[in-house]
Amino acid sequence: MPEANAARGRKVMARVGCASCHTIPGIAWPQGQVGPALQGFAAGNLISGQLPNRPDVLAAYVRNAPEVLPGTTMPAMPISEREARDVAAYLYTLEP
Amino acid sequence: MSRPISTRSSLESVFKGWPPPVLDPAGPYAGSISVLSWVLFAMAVVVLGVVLAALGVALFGGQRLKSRLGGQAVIWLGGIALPIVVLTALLVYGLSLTRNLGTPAPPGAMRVQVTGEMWWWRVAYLDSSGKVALWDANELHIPVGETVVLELRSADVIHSFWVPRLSGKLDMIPGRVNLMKIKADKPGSYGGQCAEYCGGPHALMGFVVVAHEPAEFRRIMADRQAALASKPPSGGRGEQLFASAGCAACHRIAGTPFNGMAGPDLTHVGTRRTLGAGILPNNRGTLMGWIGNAQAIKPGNRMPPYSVLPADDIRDLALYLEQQR
Amino acid sequence: MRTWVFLLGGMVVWTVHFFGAYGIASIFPERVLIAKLLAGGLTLACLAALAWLARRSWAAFNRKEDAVSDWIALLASLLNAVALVAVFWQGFPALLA
Amino acid sequence: MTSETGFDPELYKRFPVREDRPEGELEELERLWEQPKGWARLTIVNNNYVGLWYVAAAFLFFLLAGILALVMRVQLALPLQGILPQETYNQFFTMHGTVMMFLFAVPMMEALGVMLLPQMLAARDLPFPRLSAYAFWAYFVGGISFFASLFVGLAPNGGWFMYPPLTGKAFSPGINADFWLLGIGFIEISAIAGAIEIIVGVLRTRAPNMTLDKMPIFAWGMLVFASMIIIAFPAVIMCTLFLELERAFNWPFFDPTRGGDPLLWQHLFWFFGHPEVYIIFLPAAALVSMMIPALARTTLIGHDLIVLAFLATAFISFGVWSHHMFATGMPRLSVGFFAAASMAVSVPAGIQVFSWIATFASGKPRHNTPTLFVLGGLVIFVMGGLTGVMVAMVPFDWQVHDTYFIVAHLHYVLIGGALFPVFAVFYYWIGMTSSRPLSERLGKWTFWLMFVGVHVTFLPMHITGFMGMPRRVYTYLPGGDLTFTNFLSTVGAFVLAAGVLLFLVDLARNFRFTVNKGAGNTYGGGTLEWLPTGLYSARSIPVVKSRYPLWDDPDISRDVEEGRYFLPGAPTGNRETLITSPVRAEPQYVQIMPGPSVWPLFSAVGTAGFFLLLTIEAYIPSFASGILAVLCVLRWMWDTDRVAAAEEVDVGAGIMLPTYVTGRSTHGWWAMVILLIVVFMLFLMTLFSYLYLFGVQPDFWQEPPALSTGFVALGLYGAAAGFAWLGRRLLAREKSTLWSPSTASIVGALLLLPALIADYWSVSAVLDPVMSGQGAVAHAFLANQMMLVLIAALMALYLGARTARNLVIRPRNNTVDLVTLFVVYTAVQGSASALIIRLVSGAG
Repeated sequence: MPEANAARGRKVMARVGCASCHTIPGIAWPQGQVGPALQGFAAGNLISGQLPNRPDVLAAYVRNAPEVLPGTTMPAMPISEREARDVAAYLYTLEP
Repeated sequence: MSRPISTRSSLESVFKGWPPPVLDPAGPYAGSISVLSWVLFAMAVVVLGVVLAALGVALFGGQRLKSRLGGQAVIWLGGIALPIVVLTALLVYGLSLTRNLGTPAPPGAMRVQVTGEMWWWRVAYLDSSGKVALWDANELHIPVGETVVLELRSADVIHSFWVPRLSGKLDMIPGRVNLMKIKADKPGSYGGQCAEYCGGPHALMGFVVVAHEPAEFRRIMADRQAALASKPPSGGRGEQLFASAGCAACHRIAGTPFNGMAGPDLTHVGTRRTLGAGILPNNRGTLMGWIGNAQAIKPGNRMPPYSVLPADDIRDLALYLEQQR
Repeated sequence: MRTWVFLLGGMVVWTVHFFGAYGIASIFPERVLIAKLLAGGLTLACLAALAWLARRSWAAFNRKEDAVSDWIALLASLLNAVALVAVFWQGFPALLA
Repeated sequence: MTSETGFDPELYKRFPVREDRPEGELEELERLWEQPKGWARLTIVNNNYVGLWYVAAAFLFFLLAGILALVMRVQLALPLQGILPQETYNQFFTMHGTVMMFLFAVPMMEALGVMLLPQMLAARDLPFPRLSAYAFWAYFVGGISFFASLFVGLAPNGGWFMYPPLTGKAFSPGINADFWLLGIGFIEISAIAGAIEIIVGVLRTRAPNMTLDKMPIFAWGMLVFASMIIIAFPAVIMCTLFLELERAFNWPFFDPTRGGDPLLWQHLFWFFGHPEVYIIFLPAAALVSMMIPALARTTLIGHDLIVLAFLATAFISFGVWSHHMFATGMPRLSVGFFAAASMAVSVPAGIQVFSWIATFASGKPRHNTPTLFVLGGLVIFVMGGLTGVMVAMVPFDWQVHDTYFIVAHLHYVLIGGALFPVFAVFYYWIGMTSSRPLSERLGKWTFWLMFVGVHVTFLPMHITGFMGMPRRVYTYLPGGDLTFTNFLSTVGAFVLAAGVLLFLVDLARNFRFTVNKGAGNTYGGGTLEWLPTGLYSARSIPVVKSRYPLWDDPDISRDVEEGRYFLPGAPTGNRETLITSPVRAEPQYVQIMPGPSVWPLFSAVGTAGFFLLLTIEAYIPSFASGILAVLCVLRWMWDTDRVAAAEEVDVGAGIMLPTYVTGRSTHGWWAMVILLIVVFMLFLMTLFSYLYLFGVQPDFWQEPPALSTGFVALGLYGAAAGFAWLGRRLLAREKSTLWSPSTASIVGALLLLPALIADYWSVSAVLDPVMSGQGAVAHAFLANQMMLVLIAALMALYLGARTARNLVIRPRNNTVDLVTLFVVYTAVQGSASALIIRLVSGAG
C-alpha cells in the first residue's frame, strides 16, 4: 500500500485501544480477550473468516467493520482512512 | 447499524507529560505553586553552585584561596549564616502562601463530592442545599473561572486526589472529609491520577477534569438534568442484556430501573472521554473490550470478566452504553 | 546527669516548645486565634528561658575551669543558640499561618 | 583538674610505664581471647568476627534489594510492559523499601559500630558481647526468612509504610502483611538490643582520659544514633503491634467506623520514620568526619560544631514527622510547626557540609578511592538536601508529594548521605580486617560508574515527578512523554549496578580476612583503631591526651604494644575490659567479659522462630520456640554477674581497681535503665494513641470505669514495689542466709500479677477492645503491662534459682538490684496506666 506506515499504525492502534479486545504483538497492554488474538495475522487467508485478506478490504474493515461485513461483532472505530491504511500495514507485519 | 463515529479527544491531550503539568498550571491554585517551584529551583541551583564552587576551591584552588576557606569562619558563614537567611526567607514565603491557599472558598461556590474507591472515582455534583444533584464517575466537569470546592472522601482505603494543572494533591481518608479548591482559567481537559498507593491496580486509577466556558457548562448540566427526568426505554437488546447479565447489580443508569451503586454510575458514560478510570479512550471498541474482559485490561479491578457472553451480546451492550449521554 | 542536663538544656526547651505548640494546635484545630495566642505566648516564654540558659552557659564558658568543663560549656552555649533560632522559627506559624 | 569519680588525674602521668611487662603475659592474653575453630565459630561473640558478619549480612541485603530495584527499573523502562505482573511488582517495591531501610541501612550502621567502636575507644570489646551476637543472629535469621517470603509469593505488598486500612484484614486478607508486621517488629528488637550495647559502650568503655571533648566523632555519631533508636523505634514497634492486634483480634485502632483513625498509624509510623533517615545519615556522616582528616592530612575543622550538629539533629528530627503528612489535610497551624522544624533540621546538615569543605581546603587532599567516594557522596547529599528544603515548603510538597520527585529526593539523600560514605568506609577501613587492601584502580572505576549511574538514574526522576508520575505504580500509560526519562533512569540503574558489580569483583580478588595481620593504616588515620591489635584489641589501653593520639604521640603504638598502659594483661584471668566514667572517662572498675557461647545463637533462632511461626499461625510450635528462646536467654545470663577471686586488681602502674561493683555506676544498671526508657517510650506511644483518639473521635468515647475500681490494682502495685524495695534493703543487712531478701523480691515481682488481673477485670467489665478505639487502646495498655509482668515473673524465678545455687552472695548484688529496678518500674507504669484509662473521660 502506498504511503502506509506500519509504525504509525501501531501508534494509532495503541491510541484508540484496539488491544482492549485483541491481543496484538507489539502492544504490551492491554491484552484484551474479547476478539481473536492477532498473532500471525499476515499469514491468514481470510478476514474474520469470510473476507479475502486484501489490503484495501482490511483497511476498510478496521475502520468500519459493520459496513464491510454486516453482522460482524467488530464495531466501527474512530480512525481516518489514512490511519486505517496504517493499521492495515501494521497488521501485515504480524508474522506467525 | 453504522452510526457516524464521533472522534473524541484522545488520551494524549488529557495526560500530557511535557511541558510538566506542575510547571504548566491552568489555574490560580496551581499557578502560585508553580511560581514557588521556580523560586525554589533557583534557590537550589544557586546554593548548589556555592557549595560546588567552595568544593572546587578546596580541592583545586590556589594556596591563598584555600587557606581562606580552611577555617571555622567558612562554617559560620556558609553552614550557619547562609542557611539561616535563606531558610527564614523561604519560611515566611511558604507560610504566607500556605495561608493564602488555605483561605475558605467564597460562599455559594459550586461543590462536588469526589469519593475515592478501589480503583475509580465516584463524583456527585451537589446542589445549593448540599444534596446530590447528579452522579457521575471518573470525570468532573467544571466552569472556567469559578472556584469549585471538592469534598474529598474515601470509601475504602486512602487515596489521593491530584490534578496537577489545577492544584496540589490532597488525601482521601476514610472517616474524614478534606476540602480542596480548584479553578481553571481556560477550557480544556486536565488529567489526574491517584497519588496514594491504594493497592492492586493503583497505577491505573486516572481521572479527568473538563473545564468549559460557564455558559457551555450550564448547558451540559441542564441537558443532563433533563435527560434523567425522562429516559425512554430503548427497548433494544442492549438494555435487556444490561438487566439479564447482572450489570445492574453494580451499575446505575438514572431514569431506568438499573440502580446498582457498587460500581461507577453509567448515566452519562457515553459522553466520557475515558474508560476504566482514565486509562482507555472511550469508543465502541474499547467499551466492548472492557465489558468482555476488564481483567485483561486492568488486572485486579473489581469488574468481573464477562468472557461467557457471546460477542454479539457484548457489542449490543456497548452500543447501549454508548447511547447513555 | 547534671552535665547532660546542662549540655542539652536548650534542646530540651526546644522539645517542650515544639510538642507544646503541636499540642495546642491539636487541641484547638478550629479556634485558630486562641491557638495562635497560646502558641505565641509559649514561644515568648521559651525564648526567655533560652536566653537565660544561654547567658548561664556562656558565663560558665568564660569561667575557664578546665578543658573538659569549658568544652561542655561552649557546646551548651552553641546548642542554646541553635535552640533559640529553632524556637524563633517555630514561632512564625503563630504569626503567619 | 576536677574529677568525676574521685580518680586522681595525676595518676595518668605514670604512663607510659618504664618497666617491661613480665614474660608470658601476652601469651596468656592471647590464650584467653582465642576463638573457637570449625563449627564452633558460630559461638564466637567477639566483635572482630561478629562485626564483620554483621557488615557482610547487611551488604548482602543491599545487593538483594538492589536486584529488586533493577527488575523494577526494567519493568518501568517502557510504558505498559509485562515483565513484572502487578501483584509481583507491588511486592517488589514493598520489599525494596523495607529491605533497604530495615535490613540494610540501619543494620549496616549498627554493624560498623560493632566492628569499629571498640577499636576506636581502645576497649577490648563492646560491654555485652553476647548481646551483639544475639542482635546479629536475630537480624540475620529473621532477615533471611523475611526475604524468602518473596520466593513463595507471600511477601508483603502494602508498601514499606504499610498504611492502613489498605493493610488491614479487609483489604489485605492474606498473611503477606503479617510477615511485614511480625518480621519488622522483630528486627526492630534486634536493632534496639544493638543500640543499648552501643550507648553503654560509648559512655562506659572509652580509654582512660578520653573525655567528651576528645571522643572521636564516630563515637558521638553512634551515641546519637543509638539514642535516637531508643526513642524512635518503640513508635514503630507499637504501631506494628496495634495493626497486628487489629488484624488478629479485630481491635479497631485504625478503623474510623469504630472510633479508630487511619492517621494514627501515620503519626506513629512517621514519628519513627523520619528520625530513621537521620539514624541512617548521622553514623555515615560521622564516618565521613573520621575519614576526611586522614584523607586530607589535617585535623577536622569544626569538630565542635559537628558534635553540635549531631546533638541538635537528634532533637529536631523528632519534630518533623508530619512533613510526610502535609497532604492529609492537617490543621494549617500544625502544618506550619512541622514546616518550621523541617527547615531547622537542615541547618545542622549545612554545618557538616561546610566543615568537610573547610577541612579539605585546609589540608592536602589525596586523589584516591575513599576521597572520591566521600566527595561524590557530599555532592549527591547536598543535592538531596536541597530538594529536601524544597519539599519542606508545604504548597510545593502538595504538588510533588508521592511522585517520582520524592523518589529522586530520598535516593539522593540516602545514597549521598549513607551509601557512598559506606563505600568509602569499605575502602578506608578494609585494612583492619583484610590482609590486602582493595584495588585503587578498580575502586576508581567503581566510583565513577556509581557516581554517573546515580545521576543518570535519579536526576531525570525529578522531571518524571513534575510530569505527573506518582510513586508505587507498576506501569504507566504511553503518550504522556514519560517514556524518555523513565528509560534514562533504567539505563542509569544498570550503570550503577555495574559499579557495584565491579566492587564485588574487587572484593573477591583482594579481600582476605584476618584479625591481627591487617593491611593496616593505608591512609594514615590518627585515631586509636589503628593501634596494633589482636583479638583482644589493643594489648594495653592507652591514656588519651588528644583527638588524634597517633599523630600527636609517635611512640604510642609501640608503648601500647609493649604493654606500657592500662590493663596490659588479664589480671583476673578472664576476658575483661576497663569501665570508665561517662564524661571524663576515669577508670572505675574492671569488667569481666563473657566468652564464646552458643546460647545467643540459639535464643536468636528461638526468637525468630517465635515470630515467623506466629505469622503462619502455627501457634503451638511458635510458643514452643518462644519458650526455647527464653530458656536460652536465661541460660546465657546464668554465667554473668559472677565474682572474681580478687576484689581488686592492679590495672597497671600500681593502680588498683575493683572487679565487682554494684549500683548505679555498673554497666548492667545502665543497660537496664536504657531498656526501661525503651519500655517507657512504648508506654508513651500508647498514651499518645489514647489521647489522639480521644481528640479526633470524641463521639466514640464512652465513660471509662470509675476511679474507685482501680484502687485494688493500685494497692497491689504499691505492695509489689514495696516488697521489691524491701528485698534490696534486706540484702544489705544479711551476710549469710540470703533467702529472706530474695523471697521479698520474688513476692514483690509476683504481686504484680494480681494487680494486673484486678486492673484488667474492672476495665474489661466496662470497655470492650473490639467495640471502640478507646477500648482497643485501653487494652493495649494492659497488654503492654502484661508483657512487663511476665518478664518480672521470669526474673523472680531466675532470682530464686540463683539464690538456691548460692549465687546471690554479696551484701549488694547486681541481679537483685536489677530485679528491684524492674519491678518498681513495672509497678509505677501499671499504676499510671490504671489511672489514665480511668481519668480520660467522656467529652463526647
